[in-house]
Amino acid sequence: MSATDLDLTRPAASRAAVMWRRFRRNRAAVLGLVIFAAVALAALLAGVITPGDPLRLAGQPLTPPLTVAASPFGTDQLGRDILAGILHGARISLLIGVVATVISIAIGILIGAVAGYFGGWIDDVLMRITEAFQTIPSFVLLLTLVAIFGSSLTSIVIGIGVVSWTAPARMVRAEFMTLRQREFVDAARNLGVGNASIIFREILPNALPPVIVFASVVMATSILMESALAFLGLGDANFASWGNMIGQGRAVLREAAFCTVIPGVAILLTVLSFSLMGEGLNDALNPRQKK
Amino acid sequence: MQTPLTRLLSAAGALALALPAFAQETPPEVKRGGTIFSHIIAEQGVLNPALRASTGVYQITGKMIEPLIDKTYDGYVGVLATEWSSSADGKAITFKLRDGVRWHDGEPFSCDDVAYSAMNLWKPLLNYSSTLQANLESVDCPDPLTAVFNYSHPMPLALMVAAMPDLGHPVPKHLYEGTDILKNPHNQAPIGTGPFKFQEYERGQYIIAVRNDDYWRGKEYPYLDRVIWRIIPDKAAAAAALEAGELHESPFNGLSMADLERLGNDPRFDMGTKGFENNVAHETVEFNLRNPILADVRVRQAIYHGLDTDFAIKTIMRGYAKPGRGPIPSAGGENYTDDVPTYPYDPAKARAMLDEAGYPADANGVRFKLRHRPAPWGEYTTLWSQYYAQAMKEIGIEVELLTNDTPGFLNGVYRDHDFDTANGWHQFRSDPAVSTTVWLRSGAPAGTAWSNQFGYESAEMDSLIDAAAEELDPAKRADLYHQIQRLEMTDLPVIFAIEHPFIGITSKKLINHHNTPRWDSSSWYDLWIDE
Amino acid sequence: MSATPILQIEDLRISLPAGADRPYALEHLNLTVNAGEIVCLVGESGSGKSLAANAVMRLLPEPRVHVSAGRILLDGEDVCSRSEAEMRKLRGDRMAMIFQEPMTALNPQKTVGWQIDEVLRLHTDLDRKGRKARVLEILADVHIPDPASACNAYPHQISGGQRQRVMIAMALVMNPRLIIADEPTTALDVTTQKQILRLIKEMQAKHGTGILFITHDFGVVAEIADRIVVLRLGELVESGPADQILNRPQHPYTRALIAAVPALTPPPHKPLSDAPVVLRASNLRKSFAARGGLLSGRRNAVVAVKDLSFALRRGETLGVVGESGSGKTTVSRIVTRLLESDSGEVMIHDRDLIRASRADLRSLRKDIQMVFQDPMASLNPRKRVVDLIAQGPIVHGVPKAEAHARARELLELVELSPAAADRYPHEFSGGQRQRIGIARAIAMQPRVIVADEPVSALDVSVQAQVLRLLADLRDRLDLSLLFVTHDLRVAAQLCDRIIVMQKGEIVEAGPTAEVFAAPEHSYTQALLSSIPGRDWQPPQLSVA
Amino acid sequence: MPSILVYLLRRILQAVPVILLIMVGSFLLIQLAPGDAVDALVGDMGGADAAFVERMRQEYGLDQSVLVQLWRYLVKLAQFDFGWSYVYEQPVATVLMSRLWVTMLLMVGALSAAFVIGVALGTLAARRAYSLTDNVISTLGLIFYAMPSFLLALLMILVFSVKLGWLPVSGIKDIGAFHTGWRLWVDIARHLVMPVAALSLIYMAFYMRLMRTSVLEVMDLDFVRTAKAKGAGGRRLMFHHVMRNALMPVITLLGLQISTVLGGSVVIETIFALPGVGQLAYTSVIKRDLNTLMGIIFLASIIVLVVNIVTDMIYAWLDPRIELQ
Repeated sequence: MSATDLDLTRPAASRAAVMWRRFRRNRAAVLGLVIFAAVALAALLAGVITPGDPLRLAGQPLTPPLTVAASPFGTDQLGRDILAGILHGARISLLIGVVATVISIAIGILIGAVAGYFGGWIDDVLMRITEAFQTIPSFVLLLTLVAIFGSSLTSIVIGIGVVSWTAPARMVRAEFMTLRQREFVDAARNLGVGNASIIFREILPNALPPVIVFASVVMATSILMESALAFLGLGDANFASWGNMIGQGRAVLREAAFCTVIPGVAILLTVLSFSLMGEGLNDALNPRQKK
Repeated sequence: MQTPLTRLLSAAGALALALPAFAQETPPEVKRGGTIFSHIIAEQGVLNPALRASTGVYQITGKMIEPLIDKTYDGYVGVLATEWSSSADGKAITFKLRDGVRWHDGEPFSCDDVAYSAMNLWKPLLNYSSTLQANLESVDCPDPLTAVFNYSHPMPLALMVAAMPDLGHPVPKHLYEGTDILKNPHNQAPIGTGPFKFQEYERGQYIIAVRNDDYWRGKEYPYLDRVIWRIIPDKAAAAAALEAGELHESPFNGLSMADLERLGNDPRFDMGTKGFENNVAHETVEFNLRNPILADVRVRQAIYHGLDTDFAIKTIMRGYAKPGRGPIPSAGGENYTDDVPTYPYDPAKARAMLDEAGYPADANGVRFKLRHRPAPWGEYTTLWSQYYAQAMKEIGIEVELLTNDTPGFLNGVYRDHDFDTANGWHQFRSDPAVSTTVWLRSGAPAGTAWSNQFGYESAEMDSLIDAAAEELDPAKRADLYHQIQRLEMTDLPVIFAIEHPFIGITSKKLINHHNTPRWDSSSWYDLWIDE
Repeated sequence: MSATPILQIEDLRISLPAGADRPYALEHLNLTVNAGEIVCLVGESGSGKSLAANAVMRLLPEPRVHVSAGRILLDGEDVCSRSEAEMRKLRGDRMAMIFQEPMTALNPQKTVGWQIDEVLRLHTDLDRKGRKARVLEILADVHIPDPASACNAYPHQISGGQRQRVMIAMALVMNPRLIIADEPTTALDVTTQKQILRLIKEMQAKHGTGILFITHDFGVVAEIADRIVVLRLGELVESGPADQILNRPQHPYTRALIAAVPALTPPPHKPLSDAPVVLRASNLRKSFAARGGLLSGRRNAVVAVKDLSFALRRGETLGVVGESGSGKTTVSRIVTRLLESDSGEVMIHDRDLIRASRADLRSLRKDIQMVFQDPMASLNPRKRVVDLIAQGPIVHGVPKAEAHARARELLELVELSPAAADRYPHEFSGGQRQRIGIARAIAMQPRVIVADEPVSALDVSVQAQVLRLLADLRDRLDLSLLFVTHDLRVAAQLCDRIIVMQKGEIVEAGPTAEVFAAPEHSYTQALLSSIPGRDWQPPQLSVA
Repeated sequence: MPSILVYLLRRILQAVPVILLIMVGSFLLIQLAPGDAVDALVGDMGGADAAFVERMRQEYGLDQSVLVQLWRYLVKLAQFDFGWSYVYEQPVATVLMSRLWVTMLLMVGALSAAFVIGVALGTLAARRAYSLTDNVISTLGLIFYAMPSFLLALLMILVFSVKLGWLPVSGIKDIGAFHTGWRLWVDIARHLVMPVAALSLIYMAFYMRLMRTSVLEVMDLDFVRTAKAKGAGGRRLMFHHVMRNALMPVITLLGLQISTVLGGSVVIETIFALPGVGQLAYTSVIKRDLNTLMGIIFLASIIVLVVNIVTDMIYAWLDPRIELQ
């Protein structure tokens, strides 16, 4: 029969290649990738372009941008170089974005997967806990955590992760509740595959794409949350972070708006790049959503 | 014992003379009426200066509740008291009270109110006053207008007088007696004798006080109809409000330095430190001597040499400050001296001293690391802590900043002593004995804020402090304080790096503003608005 | 009847967007529908039959998919040149459409009455009262029992058959010249399907409407078609009067399609009564309680299976037949213990599957494997074929290399190229995927295979191949088959014995041939008489 | 009618354990923070002596063990007594009530603006999918989303208050003007324009994007094709068939985000000096005003509960398939 022998002439394109092709089709996503690459490059090369401690005195305080060659973005009220702050701050922002996201997604996956897969009372208990976390305004909870553990970068990152897991958890749970009814899960159970293996090896890879897309949202919110904390003066003062720069630049907003606007634009672009890439990832990973 | 008494009496007399003089000085075209909008940065839970001694409280209650004595540029003048004197042994201080003063509810003011306030509020409930009045045994009222304070140990009259503007506010006995004082509703709706009467407190928004038509200084006072304080915690918002004409004045660094300087150049505003002389504070670097590195005085001195206070004054305080010379600020009057050891900025020397102390730099240029707790008291302290960290890096000390909120900071520093260095403010309260020397004396229980967190123990310092507290002769007293200053600048448990008054900004429409050294805490009876 | 046909499609071509697997969805389509005529457009998936229907209504997802050549004439007027506004006036008025899945085709948020009323509001000047009267009238026309209350019902509150009646009412309410019915009975149970087909014929006779009826099912075609047009991959292969196409098809494709239609003649009864029983289920019972905790209120439990017993002998195929809601799928899940039953036992070789411990269950699972309905959903899309097939043996301790080698052999057994091993499921067609599913089941070397509607998602021609493969493997490997299906034709072809289920109970059981020849229970009789085209005996055709 | 009451009662009973979990959890969590209300008070006053500190701890009951404090708190809470605010020296209920309306106005304003504009623009973008309009709207949405709200707030103050003088800088009303009646409300509205805009922008972006996707999805559904086949089109199709269905995920999101909005108001209220619950929450945390913070969390729980019930009811109203149970 002709149908039994499939036409295997078509070379099976690798998954990555297919996804890249779909991603690339979204021009905005490519723009996002470019911005993100620029931010990543800035983080990577911060030590090369602006060597030394970005917090050290680099020139006359409040030098406006484009007036002194050594500090093309100007200096803040303690004479710290803003360009150095932006470049080194990229490290902090990316670090916060990535680590906080990994934490929140990891917690979210664990809780969502267990709740969604097992259902019943386990689901009830986990969902009550999730609701409790969701009920307390996350920023207020974050403020409390920072009050408890201090404004160190570590506690801020963990804090952001801990207050942002509920949305991924609900999302993973919903995915699991749908996927656990799919026949391939029954098929695996029918083969005698254990629960843990079904959760993490069978269902999770299928539940991941929307979560990965959502991760770009979490990453963006993480950066915004850190900057809001720093804006209130609760950032970690040991590092040049964009939030810290805005928080302090605010005091000289009228006199030297560039101290606020430059890091503000940096945040805006970075968050924008995450969202744009998120859209592209959505195209790449969930092609059925867009015909 | 005669000299101080005479001088103080004459000061009181001067007020009596000054009163008509003031009236004459006031231009004839004084305009009556109008409302003043003043900025207050923090919400006040309690509007009772006999329960809460802080400028935030005085700023509001000063208009409604008057002290026994106030401080002017001409010295201490009587407000609710007219004369004061001390017994020879210094154990009894007598106040003559002003006649014809009535509380806002119409009841007459008398010695009963003073005695009640002193025994039931000042001594047990008022912060700092508890220390000041620790030895107060009773207050006698030989007649309704005479109050005699009896002490078990000698109480220097100068100390008592200097403390009274802040810690000497009587409240009406008839409204407090028999109630739970801390929950008395008048703590939020004060009844006083001042030129303005409390009208309304809208939480988080504003407080309104209106003219007291029955003010003891005469029917012509006050000139204003109304004072409204707007609560704006955000400095940038306050700056914009001031600029938009929604505020007339913002005291106590209520705006950021940048905005103060910018608006100071605006012809519509007066900006400066005038009127804040009584509220001087130090930016500090505080050491934990329990750390063996910092226990070495050479290290502490080297750190002082590593600090470019002039740079910090210029960038952080925009020049509105001067280098500190120990625990007593230059505003401290006769108790102040500048004859003390100093540690000018000299990073090379600082490095050499650190080398000598046995802390050479490693391959990365780092000698040792310090965990630093910056106080969250706003712009100055935050920037100063960051400057400190930068400056230390230059001399090879790595500083890690451990940022916390107020309770976290106070706990870390004062209760747990979990810090190597810290920075914050120290506010000078008229006399070193009120709150300054407590800081340097050993033996305070752990956990009390602004008590010796350094682990600094010096028998010499302790005995100097104790002696000064009971010394009745002003000259000898001053000399003891000079010794204390010198000893502190030698032992250096804390660096009083920069001395700065507060800065205020005021619309030029206000006439007679900032005409006393604690103007924003004063009653504003002579303030008027030209519009 | 008027001289001009109601619908004339001339040389129609529909273009697909660049990058699709072919440039045109449809080419050179010629078709005529006259008044009072039912024209069946027949084809398998991908033939372009639905696009043709949408093109007539001008409901193609333009501009990506669009008519690029040809004409569509409605009553002699070209539809393609109309503006969108003019089209809106035509749609629902002069031509109407009935869709496959009445549940999704009706707006869930609006009442039935509102949705029919909307047509009247769009196309008539009737006042509220007049419209209401007309809605009730048309609902009565399509034999909705209580039109007044049906009016206020939401789509989810009425049965599937009723919903399709509502759809028909909505299509008929303006007495259109043309109705396009796109697989209108595919989603329905046979008994309902029969009623709906009867209704369509009745309405058509009454109003003289022209109907373009799209279907893949030759049984349905035999039931109602006047004329037939057969499509394959966008091309018209054959058209003509029903009798001619059904009984004397010319084109090889048509012939193959018709040959693949399972005949209603059951296989001869195999004497199996002496073969050992491999699986014995007794007194199975399952009810579904509404989910809820302490505070969330109770709902009455729904009994899905009550007191069910049967035995399956070695080498035997036992069919479980029933309509939706009969509990047949629940049976397949309980027997494999994918669902916990409330009581009863399932004995496989003297071991009770229902009460087996975790460890025992694991080893028991080897003996009873399953083939699932949806070949897409039952294969994990993230796993390669070889991993899918080898997964079971690996879980049960077979070394990975050995399991993989065996998996590749199995691919051959199910007539797939060994090269398929390293591909992912989405690269295969539906029939191929089902073969992979079968290979996965066989890899465990089970005694019993439970097949839950394994061919219902497949095209007719593929269906036949998969059924043949199953029968073949059963015989070669001496397997027993529990075959769950709603399709009596399929059951007739494969099963030695059948159980007919209704509402969780067995109403009739026996050798397939006997049940088909002389059904005893009235429900079985109804089922059998509802099989579409049961009077049409597909011709014995030789397929090239 | 009684069935809806039974439903409400059941929802409230279901919420009790969650709220209890929240309250106990938060109480214990806050206790982990270093320092207490008295420390904060002392910090505010610029210092106090040991005797004063001890006296205040006793007064506030902070000298007791955590479990005793928790038990006392829960007993009071059961009688709907939220305790005493250490910072404001008032009953917590009074403190909350005087600020709740500001936050409610801010939140309701921001969410309705975000919802209405977001849904409208999202629908428009979906109707003109992949056109220039869509690109402009989608790009705007992304920028709105990426714009830190405080940065926007600062820029708006600079432009609209300082440069143009159109809108008041801060506060909830014109203090000292003593407006009454409708003038007061106009005044309040003027004060809320910028805070509402700053707070709503990110949610507007959320709803816009979600609505666009949702409309596109619904437009692909069968019943929309049915409606088209009936001859419906244009606005009628959008309004009756597409939007109502497409709104469902947006409403779900709205319900889920309510507490996030409350959190977002912290920064906005601080910048615009609005005397609301957000600012209060921030102050309560840094001043360890335990009772007030607990009161806010309780209030947030109630708001979330109410909003969830309301969204479920809207859901049931929009989709007759869903029964309230």
